[in-house]
Amino acid sequence: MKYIIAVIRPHKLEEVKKSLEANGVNLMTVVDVLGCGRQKGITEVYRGVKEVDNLLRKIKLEIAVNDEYLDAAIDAIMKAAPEGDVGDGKIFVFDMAQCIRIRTGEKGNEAIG
Amino acid sequence: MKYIIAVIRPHKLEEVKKSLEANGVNLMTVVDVLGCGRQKGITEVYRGVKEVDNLLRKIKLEIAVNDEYLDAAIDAIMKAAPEGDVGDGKIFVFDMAQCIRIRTGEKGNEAIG
Amino acid sequence: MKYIIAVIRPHKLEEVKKSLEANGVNLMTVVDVLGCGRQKGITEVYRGVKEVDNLLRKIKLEIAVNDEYLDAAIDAIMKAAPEGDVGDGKIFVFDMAQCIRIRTGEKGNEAIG
Amino acid sequence: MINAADTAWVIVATILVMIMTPTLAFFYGGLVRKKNMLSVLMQCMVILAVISIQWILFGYSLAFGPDHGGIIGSLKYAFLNGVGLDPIEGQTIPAQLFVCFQMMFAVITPALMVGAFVERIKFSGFLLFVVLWSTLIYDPMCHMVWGKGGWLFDKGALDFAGGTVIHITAGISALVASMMIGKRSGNGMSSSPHNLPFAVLGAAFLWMGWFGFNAGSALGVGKQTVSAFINTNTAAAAALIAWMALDWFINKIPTVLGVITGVVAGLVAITPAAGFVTPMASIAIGAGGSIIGFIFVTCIKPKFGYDDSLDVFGVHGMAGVWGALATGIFAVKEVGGTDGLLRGNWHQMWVQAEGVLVAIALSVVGTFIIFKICDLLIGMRVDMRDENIGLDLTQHHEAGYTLID
Amino acid sequence: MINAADTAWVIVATILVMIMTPTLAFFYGGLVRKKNMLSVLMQCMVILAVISIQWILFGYSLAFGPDHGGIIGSLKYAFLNGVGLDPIEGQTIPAQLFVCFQMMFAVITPALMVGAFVERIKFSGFLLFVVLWSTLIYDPMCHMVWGKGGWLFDKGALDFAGGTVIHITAGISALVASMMIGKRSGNGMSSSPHNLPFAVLGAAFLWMGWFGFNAGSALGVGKQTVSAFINTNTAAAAALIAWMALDWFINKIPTVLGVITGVVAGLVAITPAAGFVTPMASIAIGAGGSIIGFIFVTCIKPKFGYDDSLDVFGVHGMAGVWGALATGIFAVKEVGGTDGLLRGNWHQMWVQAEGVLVAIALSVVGTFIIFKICDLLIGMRVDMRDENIGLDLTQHHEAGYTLID
Amino acid sequence: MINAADTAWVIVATILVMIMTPTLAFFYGGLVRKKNMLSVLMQCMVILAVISIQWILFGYSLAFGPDHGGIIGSLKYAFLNGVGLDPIEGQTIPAQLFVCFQMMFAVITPALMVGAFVERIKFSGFLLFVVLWSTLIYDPMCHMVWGKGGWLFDKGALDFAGGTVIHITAGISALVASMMIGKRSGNGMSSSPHNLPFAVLGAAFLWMGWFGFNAGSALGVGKQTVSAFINTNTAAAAALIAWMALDWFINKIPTVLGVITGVVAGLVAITPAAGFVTPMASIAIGAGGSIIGFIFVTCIKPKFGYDDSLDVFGVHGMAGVWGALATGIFAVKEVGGTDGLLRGNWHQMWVQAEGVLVAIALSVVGTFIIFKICDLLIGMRVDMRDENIGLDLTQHHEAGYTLID
Ligand SMILES: Nc1ncnc2c1ncn2[C@@H]1O[C@H](COP(=O)(O)OP(=O)(O)O)[C@@H](O)[C@H]1O
Ligand SMILES: Nc1ncnc2c1ncn2[C@@H]1O[C@H](COP(=O)(O)OP(=O)(O)O)[C@@H](O)[C@H]1O
Ligand SMILES: Nc1ncnc2c1ncn2[C@@H]1O[C@H](COP(=O)(O)OP(=O)(O)O)[C@@H](O)[C@H]1O
Repeated sequence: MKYIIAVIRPHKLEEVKKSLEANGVNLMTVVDVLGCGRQKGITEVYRGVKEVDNLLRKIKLEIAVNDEYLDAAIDAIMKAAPEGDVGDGKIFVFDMAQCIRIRTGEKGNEAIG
Repeated sequence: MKYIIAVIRPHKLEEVKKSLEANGVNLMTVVDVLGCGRQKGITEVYRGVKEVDNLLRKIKLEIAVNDEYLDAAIDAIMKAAPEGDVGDGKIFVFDMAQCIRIRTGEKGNEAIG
Repeated sequence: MKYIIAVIRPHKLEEVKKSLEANGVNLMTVVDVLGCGRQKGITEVYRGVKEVDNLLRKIKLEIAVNDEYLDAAIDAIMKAAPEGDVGDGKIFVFDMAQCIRIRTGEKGNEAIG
Repeated sequence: MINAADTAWVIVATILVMIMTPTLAFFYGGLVRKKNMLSVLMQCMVILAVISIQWILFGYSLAFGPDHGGIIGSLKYAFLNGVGLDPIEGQTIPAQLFVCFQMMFAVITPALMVGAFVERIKFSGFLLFVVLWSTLIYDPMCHMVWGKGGWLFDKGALDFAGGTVIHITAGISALVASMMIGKRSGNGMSSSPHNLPFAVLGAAFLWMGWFGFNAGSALGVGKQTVSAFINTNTAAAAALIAWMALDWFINKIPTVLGVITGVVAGLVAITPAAGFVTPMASIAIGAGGSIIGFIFVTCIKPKFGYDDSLDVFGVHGMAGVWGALATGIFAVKEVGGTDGLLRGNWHQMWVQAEGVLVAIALSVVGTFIIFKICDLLIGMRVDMRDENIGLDLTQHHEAGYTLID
Repeated sequence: MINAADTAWVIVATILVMIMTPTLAFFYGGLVRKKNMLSVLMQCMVILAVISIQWILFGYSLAFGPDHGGIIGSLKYAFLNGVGLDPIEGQTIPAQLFVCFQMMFAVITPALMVGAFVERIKFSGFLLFVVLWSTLIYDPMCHMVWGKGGWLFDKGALDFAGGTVIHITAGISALVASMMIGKRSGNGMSSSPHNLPFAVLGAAFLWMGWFGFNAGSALGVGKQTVSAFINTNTAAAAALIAWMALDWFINKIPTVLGVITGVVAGLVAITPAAGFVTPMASIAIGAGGSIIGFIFVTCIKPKFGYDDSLDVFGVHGMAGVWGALATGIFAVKEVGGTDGLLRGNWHQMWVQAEGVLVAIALSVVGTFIIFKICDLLIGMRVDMRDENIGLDLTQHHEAGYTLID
Repeated sequence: MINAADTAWVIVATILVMIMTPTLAFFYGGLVRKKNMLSVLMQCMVILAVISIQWILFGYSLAFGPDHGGIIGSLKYAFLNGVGLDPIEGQTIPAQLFVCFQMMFAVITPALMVGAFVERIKFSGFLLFVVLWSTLIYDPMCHMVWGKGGWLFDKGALDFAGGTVIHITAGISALVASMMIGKRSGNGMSSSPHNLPFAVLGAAFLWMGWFGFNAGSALGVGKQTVSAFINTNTAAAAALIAWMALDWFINKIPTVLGVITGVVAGLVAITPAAGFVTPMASIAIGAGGSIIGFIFVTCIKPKFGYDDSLDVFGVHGMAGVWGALATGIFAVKEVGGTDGLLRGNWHQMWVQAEGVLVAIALSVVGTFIIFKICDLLIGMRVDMRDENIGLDLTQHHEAGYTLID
């Protein structure tokens, strides 16, 4: 079982979700985050004080998948998320030791989908 | 050392926290998230435009525990979180390589509690 | 490849970021969270009803690093984050199975930095 | 004859009272949980519309139409029939303006009750409840105190701007309704305000609007208008300070929610007295409102455990009772033509108490019956699942705020 | 001669209309995505300033200066030359106060259009567009209907507070502009309001301000002022109820966004009629405004697919057309001096229709040309990348809200 | 004799000035960090209450009571003794209304200073400071300029609505206080506004309220009232445009925070001049206010490094100085009875400068002493830990917003 954390641009969320669904991945958790990366933020100016704030709004997706779905999920993200500019984001993959569906108590592969 | 990520219904937070405390788990980090799952969202209607938004408000708990507390933590969540309807959420468990308490520099099992 | 999750005090963010940059770690994702720990919250009072709310505002940093940067990253946080009081936060470290840069498709160590 | 200056001022006062209902919505809305914010705004906005129409269709006539037994007006003025632009006898403003001014009072009274049953009421049941309540409780109450031929009016009850008619009636009915609908489930009762700044915004504009409410009740521009004005501000200020002091002494900290609650309690207390007392008396009346409110909100409510969620009973009902009685205590002839207890006029106190008792009795009995009827016909409470998800999504299919966008 | 009461009321009315533009900004701003909130506020605030200055420099003179061929005023009053503090003939308020009152109308008209092109317009292009539009469309239109010698004025077109001049002109121009600037990219069209409470706040204060807008248009305090007042409130209330009912029947749920949209549609509809009809007619006019608005917003717009983002066309343009015609239908002599269709005066209907057609024609042609010019000179739309990031950061280098702090 | 229209207008103006303090709270509150939002709202609301009471107890008497040496009034009118509902000689409104109107000025002046020490001041110290400051600085200053027998009054200093008395006094005191309390710790000085829309809301309503502030200062309805009205709006508009232009040229982008700051600077600048100049002069005065404000905010402050957090000194103090002098430059007899420099009246300039210098001197010395006293008695600054956590939680045990619910 794998756990995918993907950081994407906020306005790509809709597309990425659709793309994931097309590849059979329907379940995920979405978090509003700020990203600090190579992409330079827009310099905000408040009463002449410039703040080079390199924290940019991003969306973080967290997706638990069974091993056989891993590639499909990654492909789906890779297809929908990029714009080609710095700031497209990253995908991080983790091994997951256990997964439980709270409602039913199902565990492991059963519980993920 | 294990790291538990649990997605639950927002209004269950209080109960789950109490239940965890009862089982000796007092430390956790709480995140406001949107969940995309089997549970269908309520169709929002704005000036007649229906949006089948299947992003629902959820709460994500992140709990680092020593191995011996893992079951107690999971039990506590399983006891307090379910309503029995679709949308009760999931628990994901990870192996954690290291844990450090910033204040003291303690590491490993010491640092978790 | 390692994935660091660090929970720190909100007003330390700026300092921690600078300290990380000084150690060569420039990329991270920042999340607004509530922490439940040993630190006691300030008792909020609403029309005389006291709420001992032990959820406190914290910042969670998520940082993917190559193995050789792990110590530098941890050191940087340990240097900048503590105040010496209960509530300084924790660092959690995970093994990461894969990392992909969405823009280029680069994988593994290449993709992290 | 129409007096232009009087008319201009009453127009302005009407506008000020009109905006109180939406700002009350923010005062209340800021205090509920995020998921129920819209439902509060919706209820207040809908009351503003529905009672505006009810009033010109028949409400005004029931309240101010030719008297029936001292209790209620006839339907003679229904659809504003015969209510034109010439002044009513004894007034100097067009009759339709008097209709509008009184309309805004009829609007805000049920809106005050919203605070009692937030976060769990069913919108459809609420709607029926409001229309019935306004027609069967507010309109007669208004007639009895302010209508020509109303029996309390004839007795000489002093109620300058509606302490009895509005605040006691709403406050007591709110208590009854909150007990009948039951407590919020889960940890509803101990939840924090989702947006206190909105509540402060609401309170500030309520303070502003209240100048129209009280000084407008002079129905023209004159000395009494100015008396009502200065008393309103003074009572609000004194009440703010009093609540802050109580908070500081008893809870060890001065709070924002405390001071804005105090402001409202003080404004409620001065309402019946505004045109009858001196500024110095207003300090006592306002501070007294806060003290009474504070006791009911922080001691009596926890003791009895009813879920009058936003303290309509404590802040409007009980501070209203205090205000009605205080009017009988502090009134002085030079300001409003009548002396009170402190000037030896014991009789006035008795008249005031009578008004209070009638308002309480009518509210308790009437609200009980109306609530029961609505509950049977439509249902007044959403089910548990909807309450958990929140009224915004379940009753209106909307969310107040986006989490991401 | 200056009449003090009239002057006092028109000062207040001017203040009420002034605050409508910022509150319109909140009405609109609450409905866009978080990343574009500031751009909406900015546009409205800037219009308030720029048109205030344009108006005293030359706009007022173009609109109310000595007539040129029934179409436009001369520049005689530019820089307020010769416009002093004595009343204009036939008025009872200082001329400069009339300038201010009319100024606020000139301000809000282009601000209404903001709703059509939110979330994608370039600020610099917008600025030029507004100045040209106000000068070349609003000022002549205003002259034709309200200016001495204006040809529609001479024909006897009834437009009490600017249904034609303001709402139809703005609404039609908004449609044209929204089609020319194109749809929002991505899922812009199906995004939810980022802060509905702000939109409710805006709507509530618009309702309040509209009393100044309509009742102030009597330019004094009298019976017609009160007629306009009660009609304004009644139409808004009826429209709220009508939209809620439509929502409930057709979309199965009463919504907050629905009721506040209804309020605005009702207020728009009553604007031209406010001083000419009875309260009962206002119920029909207000409800009619909601029905028309509802049809255009929920049926016509999706069918044609233009991205008039916040429905300026449906709510202002079409409810405005309804209002202008309804004035011709429901007018009665006793209120405003003219009878309408229901009293057999077919002629008035024709005059009203003429006004509507002129407003539409001028708006379509004028907006098309002005937009094209601005687009060529500066560009009217931000590029895709900036639209994705949001106008707040890209056009103003600011963020509306902090995510963490 | 009481004039009804005058009274009606001054009542309205008083209401408008009253609402400025809470809206100022939103203007300021939107600009601080989330964790300090409530503390700002609290401070402003508490000032509104405390000074309302201080004023009727003794403040009014110190300011407008029988003169003592040209410096201060006696306590004759304490507790409003002898201050009734008949007009003061030379006025046409009830004396108690004049008390209320002036009260709101006394309220907003210390509230303006709140912007200087936000995010680090101790609530208890603040409270003592405000009461002492109001009594020892505002009341005498008010007496000297506006009180019968005040020496600046006797010299003929022009200050229509309080440029010197209010804005210079508050602005200079703010600078002193901000230096004495010290900079915010950590990255306090470079933090972004937590909710700019709230700041825009505040600015918009300040603009609205300022009509009451300036046009109300005519204390009646007449030509000068309208002059003050049009000048107020024109200066605000011109200032908005000027600041936007400066932002655009110098920082390369027009900002929302810029335009709302400009609006306030322009309103400050026109305050002393409103009833004395022409609309065209107002353009210059307003734009000048923005230029001065811009220089102090973006150049002088960073150079000297004091943490006048929300620029009370630059925007109120220095634009206030400009306004006071500009009054002496642009005044024309036809509007307000006195000619200024441009009409060759050099003397007036000197009188104006004198007023400015007195205000500065009194503010610097007085604030220094009062601050020191409060610091010694109670302490003016919270400790580091509390500052980090935020004043809302540590000073009031409340949170402005919930993060989850
Ligand atoms: N090493 C990392 N650890 C955590 N988050 C990262 C890391 N690298 C990138 N991110 C996240 O991905 C976002 C995009 O990264 P960025 O470097 O700006 O662009 P790109 O990936 O296209 O080079 C960042 O804003 C940040 O949220
Ligand atoms: N595979 C997954 N990856 C990430 N989050 C998930 C996954 N499955 C479920 N979740 C989270 O759990 C929530 C509840 O899941 P849902 O499918 O609606 O109900 P249930 O678990 O009762 O079948 C989702 O809203 C989502 O936030
Ligand atoms: N076991 C844990 N699991 C998840 N988060 C934790 C855990 N322990 C601490 N945290 C996070 O770290 C924060 C600080 O911890 P706390 O116990 O208050 O202080 P300290 O680490 O100084 O003892 C908590 O508020 C919480 O967000």
